[in-house]
Amino acid sequence: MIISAADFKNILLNISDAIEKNVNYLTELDAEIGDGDHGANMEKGFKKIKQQLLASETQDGGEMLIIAGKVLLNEIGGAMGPLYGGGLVKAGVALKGKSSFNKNDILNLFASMLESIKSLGGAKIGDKTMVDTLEPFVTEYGKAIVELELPEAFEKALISAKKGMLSTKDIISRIGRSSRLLERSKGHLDVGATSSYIILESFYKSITLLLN
Amino acid sequence: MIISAADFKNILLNISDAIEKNVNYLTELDAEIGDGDHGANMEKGFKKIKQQLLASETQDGGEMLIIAGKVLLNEIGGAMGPLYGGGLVKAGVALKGKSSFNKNDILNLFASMLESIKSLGGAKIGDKTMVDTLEPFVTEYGKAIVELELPEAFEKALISAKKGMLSTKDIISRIGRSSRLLERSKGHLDVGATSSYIILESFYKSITLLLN
Amino acid sequence: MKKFINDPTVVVDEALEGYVAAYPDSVEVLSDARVLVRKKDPSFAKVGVITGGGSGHKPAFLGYVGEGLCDAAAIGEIFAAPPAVWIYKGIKKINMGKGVICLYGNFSGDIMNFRMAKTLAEMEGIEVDEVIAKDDIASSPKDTMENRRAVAGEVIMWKVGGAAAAEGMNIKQIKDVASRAVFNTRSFGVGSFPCIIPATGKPSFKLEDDEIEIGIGHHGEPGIKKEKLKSADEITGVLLDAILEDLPFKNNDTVSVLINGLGATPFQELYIVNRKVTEILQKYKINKLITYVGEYFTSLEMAGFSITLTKVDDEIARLILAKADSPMFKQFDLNK
Amino acid sequence: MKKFINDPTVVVDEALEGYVAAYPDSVEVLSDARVLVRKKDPSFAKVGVITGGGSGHKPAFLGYVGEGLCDAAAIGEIFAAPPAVWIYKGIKKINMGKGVICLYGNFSGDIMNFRMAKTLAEMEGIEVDEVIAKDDIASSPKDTMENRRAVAGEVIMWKVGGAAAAEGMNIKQIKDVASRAVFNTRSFGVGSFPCIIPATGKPSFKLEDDEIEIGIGHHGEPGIKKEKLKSADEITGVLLDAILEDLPFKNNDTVSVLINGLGATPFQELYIVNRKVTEILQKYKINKLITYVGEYFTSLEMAGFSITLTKVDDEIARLILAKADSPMFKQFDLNK
Ligand SMILES: Nc1ncnc2c1ncn2[C@@H]1O[C@H](COP(=O)(O)OP(=O)(O)O)[C@@H](O)[C@H]1O
Ligand SMILES: Nc1ncnc2c1ncn2[C@@H]1O[C@H](COP(=O)(O)OP(=O)(O)O)[C@@H](O)[C@H]1O
Ligand SMILES: [Mg+2]
Ligand SMILES: [Mg+2]
Ligand SMILES: [Mg+2]
Ligand SMILES: [Mg+2]
Repeated sequence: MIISAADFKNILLNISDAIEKNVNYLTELDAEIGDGDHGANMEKGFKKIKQQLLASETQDGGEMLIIAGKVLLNEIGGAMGPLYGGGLVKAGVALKGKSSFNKNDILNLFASMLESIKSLGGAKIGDKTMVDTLEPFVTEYGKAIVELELPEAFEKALISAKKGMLSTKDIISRIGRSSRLLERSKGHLDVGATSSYIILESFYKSITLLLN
Repeated sequence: MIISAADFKNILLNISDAIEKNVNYLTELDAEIGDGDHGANMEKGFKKIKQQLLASETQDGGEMLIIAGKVLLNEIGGAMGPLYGGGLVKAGVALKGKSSFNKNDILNLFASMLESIKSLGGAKIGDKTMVDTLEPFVTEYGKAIVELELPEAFEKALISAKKGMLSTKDIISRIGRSSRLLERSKGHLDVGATSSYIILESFYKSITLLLN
Repeated sequence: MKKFINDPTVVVDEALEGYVAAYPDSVEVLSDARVLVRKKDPSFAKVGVITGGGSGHKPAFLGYVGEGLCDAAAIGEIFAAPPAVWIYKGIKKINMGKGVICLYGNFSGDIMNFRMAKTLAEMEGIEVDEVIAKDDIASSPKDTMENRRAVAGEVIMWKVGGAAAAEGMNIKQIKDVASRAVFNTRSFGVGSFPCIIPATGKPSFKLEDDEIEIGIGHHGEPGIKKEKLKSADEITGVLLDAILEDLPFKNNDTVSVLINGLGATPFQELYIVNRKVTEILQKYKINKLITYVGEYFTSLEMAGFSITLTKVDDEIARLILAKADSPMFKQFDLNK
Repeated sequence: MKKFINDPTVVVDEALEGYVAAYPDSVEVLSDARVLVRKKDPSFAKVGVITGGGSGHKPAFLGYVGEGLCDAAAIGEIFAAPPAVWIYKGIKKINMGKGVICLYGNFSGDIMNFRMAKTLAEMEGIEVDEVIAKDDIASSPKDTMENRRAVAGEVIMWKVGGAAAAEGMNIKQIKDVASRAVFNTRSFGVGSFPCIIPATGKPSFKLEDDEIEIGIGHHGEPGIKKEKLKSADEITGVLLDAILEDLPFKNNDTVSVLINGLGATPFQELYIVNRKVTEILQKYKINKLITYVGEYFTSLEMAGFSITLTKVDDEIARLILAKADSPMFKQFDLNK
């Protein structure tokens, strides 16, 4: 499977819609052990990403990612600005110049993003952050594409991502706001892990739609 | 009927108790169209009056009134300090030196008090203040003692006082905090008129107890 | 009621103790009356300035005892005027032979106690005069403006009267200029949540979840009407239009602006209000001398705000811009 | 939610507009980034001081842009760190060739954005360094105090760092003394009512009618434990004992005291707290350099307060007592 630039843009636009649909859920999750703003932050960011992507005529998928990342870096702030924003810019730089994407490019995208997030935020698996969703995804996807096609590999990796996201429920947070709660952070999903999963899941749904 | 100094002191002490019993009622009334502090003010004042009277050995009823008035003037503030306090001091000055009281002395007491309240606060009947209770009382009592004994005259005057107090319910306030409400002050009893009635009523109850 | 207090009956005393403990070099309390006075004497004998009133309005009244402001404040119980004898003792303490001016708000309890205090002081040969703030346009129509109660406009009266005394004006001059400031000051406010009086533990008034009270008083006294909550811009428009009409304020007038939070309203909202106030004043070509935004005269934890405009002439402007230094109101000399 | 706002999504912008409208001679906003900067340049080229963070903490952060304090503040959304690019633009604006020091609080969002901004600025040859406040003892045990979040102690960091820059110290000297102030600062707070974030309209946490949260964070983050409401003296004792033990503060130490209201708690209650703080410090023979009581770092309309103690040496004392002049934090020079 090869994703065209136009389809790639749609994938990104669909992610914006998926975030918007889940704003309240994200807000509630963040309110449990954080400060309750994750939903609003993400909504604000991804609405602007949508606007800017729709206004852009670029056929360069890397540029699309940079546009999206810069929106977050320039306007959103919070933890999400540098983490998602820096991650998207990094992924965009990695894919710069490409107007179609095979399964390896998609690995490159998420691996670059993960690397940026880990190096900036310093989180490791088990710290109760988005890394708990993204790292299992990248690891599993990297293994899976050796034998499987993009959609099947993505599906398999998404299952690992979901497991990772769900695992954050039982973890005592070690990073970010919620880490201040110590034991009291247990029993709640991490909101960043959740929004990362929503992004991956939306990506996957868009792919399956492309297949039909 | 002649009231002795000891009985007079008890009358004053009973008034303190009557005020204490009605603190919540006075607070609620004041909250409706005032600032909700009349109960607390009166309680604070009359508790101290009780203490000071119990600590004093004076047999001079005028002095007792001055003691009570000074407590309010020195410690209570609000509208009640100068109105009730100044009134009690004025009444005390009028009765200075007396250790027993006939019906004329009681007229002198309340008339002096009323005069002080009216001249300081500038209220007239119908302004929705304590004057609406006290002035009908003094007028009626003054008339009644020409033919009746103290208790009977007091009883008759108390009925006028009650009518006066109740009349404040339909009045649009023209003085004090509640006057700012214009029409909205209608439909609520005036709290100062009410505390004045409580004082008179307690006075009357003490007299009837003396008779038995 | 969830308050950080000990015994509700000594809230005012304990808060005063804590205030003096915070600023022991600036202020002290008289030994035999609950009156806060400046600790350092002014550099020359000037007219003494005293204020006072009920508690629960922090930083009023005690926060305005300082250089270029008041020399003393008599501190009543929550929302109740201080006793006459205390005020009298305060007057005696701050009299430097030039007399004392009483600057307070139009509440009958305060009037009666200040007037009795004045009588007591005059009997001892102390010259005493008074100016009474009556800035709240919601509390009485213009034809009976003498009945209006005071709200945050008192702050402007203290600023002007206090600076006038600090300049060395005599009692009559101070009375003149402070009266003129009062006469040219208009306030109008709105409330959205009640305060809770510690002694009773009960809310001072009730409002529905989407209701506000236009023209609320500083003790939770009901205002002109209850209304549905509107946008900040709309509410500001309603309040400011009424204020502008009342004096009236006109093109090319210069005004000081005071946006006062009642206690629980976040500063952020006060600035949103000021944004609209600025816009409207620009529309009418009214100049701003200075803007105060913050909590200058609160009502415990009541939510809401008021807008106060004072039309200034050159003299009032100079006095408003003069230096002031109390623990809670500091202003560098802006006339330089 | 009963707030005096227009559109919840532009609350921060409109409040900032209203702030600048109130103090147009003191501050302005950059044209291409939400960064508030001092309008008047300092009289000589000095190290620039920048802070920033989420909104909803008025007077922080914007109220601390002024003489002897910060030169700029990057303003994030309610409770969210400002974007890196804004901070970077602020740094560029206030750099006078002597470099810029970033003074902010220990929140991961702020750290990541400030660090990215630092990288961007360093790439252009601007010297940038940082000091991060971590004063809240409730947020992590002493052996992991590097993880502690910042609360009102940031104010002391700004006061010290800002005065150091105003004195003409170089970036390393400022970093040293501000770090020492941070290291010697301890805070501990309590919350009794939540705040409501305008964007969501929901309370930031839940408490029973008689419950308080010991160790609450400045964004409503849960603290150490929920407890039944106690007397002001008892709560103050619990908070202050923990603070005194943590550094530890000892006999004959000199400290600055900051009692900070979170927004809705009446000043009166803060003074009742200060009364007890003073008593306890006297018991331990700890000297007070200066006491600040008021709202220095709020959390919208949250109710509650925090106590902050800073152990001072001669240099820190001098810097704390130095002149400061921002629209919301004015202090006459107390070293004279
Ligand atoms: N250092 C970090 N590394 C990775 N992820 C982080 C880090 N800090 C925070 N996060 C993620 O950010 C999420 C919170 O995002 P958000 O609520 O938008 O920011 P904030 O915590 O500033 O309010 C957390 O759930 C966590 O997944
Ligand atoms: N000028 C006045 N003359 C007579 N009575 C007055 C006057 N002003 C107030 N009052 C009385 O005082 C009562 C209110 O008392 P209180 O609540 O203790 O004082 P405040 O109004 O200062 O809170 C009113 O109900 C009214 O009867
Ligand atoms: Mg969050
Ligand atoms: Mg009352
Ligand atoms: Mg009262
Ligand atoms: Mg946040």
